[in-house]
Amino acid sequence: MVASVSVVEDVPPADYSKHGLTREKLLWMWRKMVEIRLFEEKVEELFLVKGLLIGPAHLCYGQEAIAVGAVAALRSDDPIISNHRGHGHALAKDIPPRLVMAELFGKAAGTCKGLGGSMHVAIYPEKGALYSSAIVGSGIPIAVGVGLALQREKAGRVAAVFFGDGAVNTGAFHEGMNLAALWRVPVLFICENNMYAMSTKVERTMAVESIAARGLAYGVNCMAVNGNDVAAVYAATAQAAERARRGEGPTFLECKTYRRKGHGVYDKAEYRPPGEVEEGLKKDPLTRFRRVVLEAGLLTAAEMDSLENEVKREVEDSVKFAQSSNVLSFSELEKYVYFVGE
Amino acid sequence: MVASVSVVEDVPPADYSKHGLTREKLLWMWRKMVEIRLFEEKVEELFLVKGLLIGPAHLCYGQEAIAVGAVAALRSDDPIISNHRGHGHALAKDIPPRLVMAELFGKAAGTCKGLGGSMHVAIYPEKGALYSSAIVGSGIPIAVGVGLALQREKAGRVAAVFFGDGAVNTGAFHEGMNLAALWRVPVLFICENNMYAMSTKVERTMAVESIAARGLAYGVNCMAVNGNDVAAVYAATAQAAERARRGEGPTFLECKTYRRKGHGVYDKAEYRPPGEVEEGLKKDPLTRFRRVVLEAGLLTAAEMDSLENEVKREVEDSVKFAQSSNVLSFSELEKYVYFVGE
Amino acid sequence: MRELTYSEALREALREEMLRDSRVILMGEDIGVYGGAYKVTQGLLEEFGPERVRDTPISESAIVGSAIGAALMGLRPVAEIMYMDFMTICSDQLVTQAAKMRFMSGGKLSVPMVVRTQYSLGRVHGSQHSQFFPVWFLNVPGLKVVLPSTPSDAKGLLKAAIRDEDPVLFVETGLLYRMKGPVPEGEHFVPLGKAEVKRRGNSLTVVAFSRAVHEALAAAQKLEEEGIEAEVIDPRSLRPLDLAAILDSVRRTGVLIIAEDDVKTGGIGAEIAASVMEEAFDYLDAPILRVASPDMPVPFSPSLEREYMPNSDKIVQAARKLLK
Amino acid sequence: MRELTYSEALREALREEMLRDSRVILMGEDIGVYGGAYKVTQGLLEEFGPERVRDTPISESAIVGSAIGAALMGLRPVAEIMYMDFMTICSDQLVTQAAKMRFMSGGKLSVPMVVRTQYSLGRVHGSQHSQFFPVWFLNVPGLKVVLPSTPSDAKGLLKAAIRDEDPVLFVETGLLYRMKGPVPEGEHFVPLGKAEVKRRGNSLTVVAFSRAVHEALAAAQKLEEEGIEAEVIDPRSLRPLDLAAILDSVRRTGVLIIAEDDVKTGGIGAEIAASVMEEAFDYLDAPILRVASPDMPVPFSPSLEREYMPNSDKIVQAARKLLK
Ligand SMILES: Cc1ncc(C[n+]2csc(CCOP(=O)(O)OP(=O)(O)O)c2C)c(N)n1
Ligand SMILES: Cc1ncc(C[n+]2csc(CCOP(=O)(O)OP(=O)(O)O)c2C)c(N)n1
Ligand SMILES: [Mg+2]
Ligand SMILES: [Mg+2]
Repeated sequence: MVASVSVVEDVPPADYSKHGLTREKLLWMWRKMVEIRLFEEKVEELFLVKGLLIGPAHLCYGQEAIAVGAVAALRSDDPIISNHRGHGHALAKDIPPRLVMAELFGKAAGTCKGLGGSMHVAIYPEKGALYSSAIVGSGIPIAVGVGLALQREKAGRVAAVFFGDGAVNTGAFHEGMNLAALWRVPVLFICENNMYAMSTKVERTMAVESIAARGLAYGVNCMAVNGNDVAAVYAATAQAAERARRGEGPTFLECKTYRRKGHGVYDKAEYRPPGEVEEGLKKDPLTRFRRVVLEAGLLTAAEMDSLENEVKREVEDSVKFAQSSNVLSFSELEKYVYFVGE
Repeated sequence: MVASVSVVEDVPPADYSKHGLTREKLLWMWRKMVEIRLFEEKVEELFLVKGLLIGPAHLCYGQEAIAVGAVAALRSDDPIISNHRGHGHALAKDIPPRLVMAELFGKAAGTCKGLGGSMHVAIYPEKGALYSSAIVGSGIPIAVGVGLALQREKAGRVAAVFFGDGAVNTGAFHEGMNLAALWRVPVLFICENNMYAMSTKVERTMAVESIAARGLAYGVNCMAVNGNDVAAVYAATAQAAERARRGEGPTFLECKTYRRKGHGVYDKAEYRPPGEVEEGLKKDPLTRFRRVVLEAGLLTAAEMDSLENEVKREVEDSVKFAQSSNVLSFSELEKYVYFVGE
Repeated sequence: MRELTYSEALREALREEMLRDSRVILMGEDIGVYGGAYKVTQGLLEEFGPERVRDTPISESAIVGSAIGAALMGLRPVAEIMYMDFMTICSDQLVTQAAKMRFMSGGKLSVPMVVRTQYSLGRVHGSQHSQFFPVWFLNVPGLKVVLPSTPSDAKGLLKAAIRDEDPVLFVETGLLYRMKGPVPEGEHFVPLGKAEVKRRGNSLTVVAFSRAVHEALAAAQKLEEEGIEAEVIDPRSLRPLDLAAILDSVRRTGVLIIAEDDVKTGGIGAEIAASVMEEAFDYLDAPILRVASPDMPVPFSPSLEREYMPNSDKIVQAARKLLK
Repeated sequence: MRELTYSEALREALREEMLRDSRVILMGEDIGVYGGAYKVTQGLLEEFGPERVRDTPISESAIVGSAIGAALMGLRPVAEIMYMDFMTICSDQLVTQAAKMRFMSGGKLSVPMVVRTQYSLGRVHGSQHSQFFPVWFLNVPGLKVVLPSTPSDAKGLLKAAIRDEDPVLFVETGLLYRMKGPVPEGEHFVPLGKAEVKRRGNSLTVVAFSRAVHEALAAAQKLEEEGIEAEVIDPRSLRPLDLAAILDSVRRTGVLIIAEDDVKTGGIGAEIAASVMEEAFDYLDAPILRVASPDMPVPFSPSLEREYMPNSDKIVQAARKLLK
């Protein structure tokens, strides 16, 4: 059995370059984190204020550093598997916001032509967003099979699958992790521990403290990292990915973060104890990153603001694009059920 | 997280009485182990030589010490849940061999009136054999619910569920263990590690060495014991049961043993490497027990032989009983599908 | 009569049964602190405490499995599976374990438990959270399957399900939770296996389940304007099925439509059609038609989902086709 | 023509497809070292190595799940689930994941995979190892469902399933593994969705699936002595279903029996009956009868199991009833 969980420390800005975090990369990270944040804020408004969107939507703000840090450490052709809380994964994989937004509006221009919806926006194989399951835990065994194919391919690609703290209690997690360890597939199992599964706090779902340690039972490499430090997530993912590319098998990476709002967009999350939310908000990954890189003089406020403005426009544009797009005609649907020829 | 697996040492005969292993108990253990052994030998003969039995049957010889040691440490009203390899569990729970044999023959006098068959002989609630599932792993979550009821009852009862090394790779195991730990139910999860799941050696099903250590991931008490030493199994079970009765929750107990023959009665088990079987046979729990208690002067050869003869007759009688019994009439079956009144 | 929403009616049933019988316990994801994804169990944790209202991890197999174990020991668990889609995760426990226990044990074991779940077709949830496949459980002897369509039935049938000695799958309709309807005060009990004629008529029979009952009633309203008197029958439970009530009606009308939210091919309408034909062949004036979901997964896009769903217009069209 | 057993024919199909296409890989419990619980995969580990023939732990969800992942990446996995009963464990993966991927992705994802399984009714395996419930998968658009009844079909259909671009559930019949039958040499391919008339006749139509095909043929033999010429049709796949072939026959004979091993209520016969009635109502001279398993779990006792099973006598009785 692997001895213990390796805890990846927060990365001080002085070490950024050592980790390969170039200016270009930092700018990209900022851009993407802001993009996700503003996108989610817009989505919330479209649901709650404008009433233009309906259905379930699980926003990921507060968790931007995980999608962004992890994806930044992967190659663009490394496939990822997402879940019900997947807007951030999609955007981090460089899927244009307008396509993601169009999917939320159920339009033909959406990533899934409007057939998937919020829980499946990150299905866009063109950009390495291979699949997204809305069934908690189910993406995990699927990722093992993806890893199998990558292993065979011998091109050094790795796969990453994202899931929540709640997912580690599913049978699918267990079966998938065990098989992954046995087959030594190049897969990163990235657990976004946001402290809650719906209304249920993580400590009410398991009698042990460490989620990361669960991986020890399978013999996979286990790591834990502060999910609010995008550089640390990046470093941990890079390390795990290198390991996998060298043929040393899977890693289970727990990223600790906090779900800033409700489970779904309509959830007021009144079940959270007083004080907790304030504590959680203090750890905001965007605020943290901005402060750190400004203090260290790695980026300037001006360039960060300008990116933010750029993103703002892009998000606004995504709404216009989505609204002005068409819905598939019902008669077309038939051809997506079974293969009908190229 | 619980620190580590507690390994229960083999119990030297000098310590038997300290563990509450009275002469009476030792005689019972011998009787039951012999009963299971001779019963299984008879079943094998009925299948392979006489051709009187058909269908799947998973014999448990070589594993007698687990059923017997564990059940000896439980109260007669402690419910057990068995699995596809359950003849031994049934007999250890003091179900008369003739009823078990009648079930194998599909007769109305069988434990399940002939409707269950070999994989369900240990369904006989009258004797605390609550249920037996033929689906690997599925008994585990069910045992959690049994434990919930016992917890509520506050009568100090505990439940035990038996399963194989293969079962720990099922999702049901994971979900059940986690819930058991969370709810602190008085349940003993007894894994009979006989080194094989069908043709698949345990090391080919998991990338870690210790099955017992898997329990650590859930925060349950984990123990490992030599499953060929009936006294050690007894001691470990007694310890775990006491703990559970005190309200301290579940235990995962790995009993290491060896499957002497094939997976099912027809399996010649040619997939086993040369030498392994001989090694395995050397650890035979009956031979060991007999040697130990005779050497220590705890039982006499005469009384052991006489019990053996008694059992021999009983097993023979069970076959006659089963053969001369009737099959239910088909028209009766309807009334077992749904409740039809007392 | 006072009016309750469908979810209030369900809650009342749970509460009354919990008050009446201390063996009734609840288990499921987010049913306690949160009061259930659809608020059906709201307030019950506070009233009955965490021993009887148990939040669980996301472990559907263990939810149903532990409910089975508890039921075997004489408790009366009611497990909640948040979406019917997740029944595909725990069907070993319900189908291969619970449904067979009485039989396999030669009648000795009893598993008095209820699995409550709901399907969300029409709530813009996409392919993985909108599935409705009662036929799976109809095809499993040993199970009972209940499909309430009104607040009153929801309450009465849930009480009956909880008191039943056999495992019951109780499938609620997500879209109906906020629907209001009259529910009798006091003890209100609807036995399983008794259809209700929701509207009388002699021109044709519409057998409908769950949400489709309301579409059938709306269709009947429209047909009335054309002088067509549709009889609408809601069997309310699929197993046991009140085939006699359906046959009575079909023998009178000679024409049958089955309205159902599930996918047409291999759905529950097929069984109704086949059974009716077997028993009342000579009374049928026309082929039995099924108005059901088309043979495809549920599209997310709200407007496409609306087109996808069976509705009163589609029932009206089927009726016109049959009666022309 | 040379004769092969049903399992030899399956093995030949696997082997030929593995030789033809290196993307074909196998995964399942005991399929490698042991050669499969029914020896279908015997010798393939030796020939193709452990990369392509993968033994797995007892993890049905992960078997199907990892097959899906591999298929998404362009491999052609064939997963073996030892008993159909265990499909109740992994149906989330097959039903809620694989079957919906193409649709949910707007046609971008393709999941060319096969899940091979078998049902053991008639092999004295008891209630938990004898279940046959193809209707579950018939009710799931996006899946294909294949039910081969002869060695020749087993081979040809399995090859077609492996080359198919969609997820296919391939349900073998445990009782038939040792059955011998002619199998053409060389490339032998049976497209999915094409029924075969296994015997011609004009008095009545018997549509039969899997093992029941042989019971239907035996029944036809007996009926011939009474001057009744039964036509026996084996649709071979349920999805796609060759309804046209069935309708052709029924329009000629006017009388239809469906013989099936699954439980009658909510079974596949219901769908066939309902569809035929919808399309050929005016041609039917009598109600469509279903000869199926009774509505109860499978009893273990060998003699009771024999009584339980659909057989040629029951088909003959149904035919007499219809034609009297
Ligand atoms: C198998 C399954 N059970 C339940 C649900 C309903 N559900 C959707 S998300 C969710 C909570 C998931 O929590 P977690 O895994 O921590 O992810 P998070 O939502 O916090 O990102 C639940 C219970 C589901 N989609 N799938
Ligand atoms: C879920 C499930 N998968 C597969 C099987 C087929 N099967 C029956 S027993 C068995 C091996 C079980 O191995 P283990 O758990 O070690 O128990 P043992 O037979 O060694 O006692 C298998 C694969 C089953 N019954 N249930
Ligand atoms: Mg969470
Ligand atoms: Mg074993």
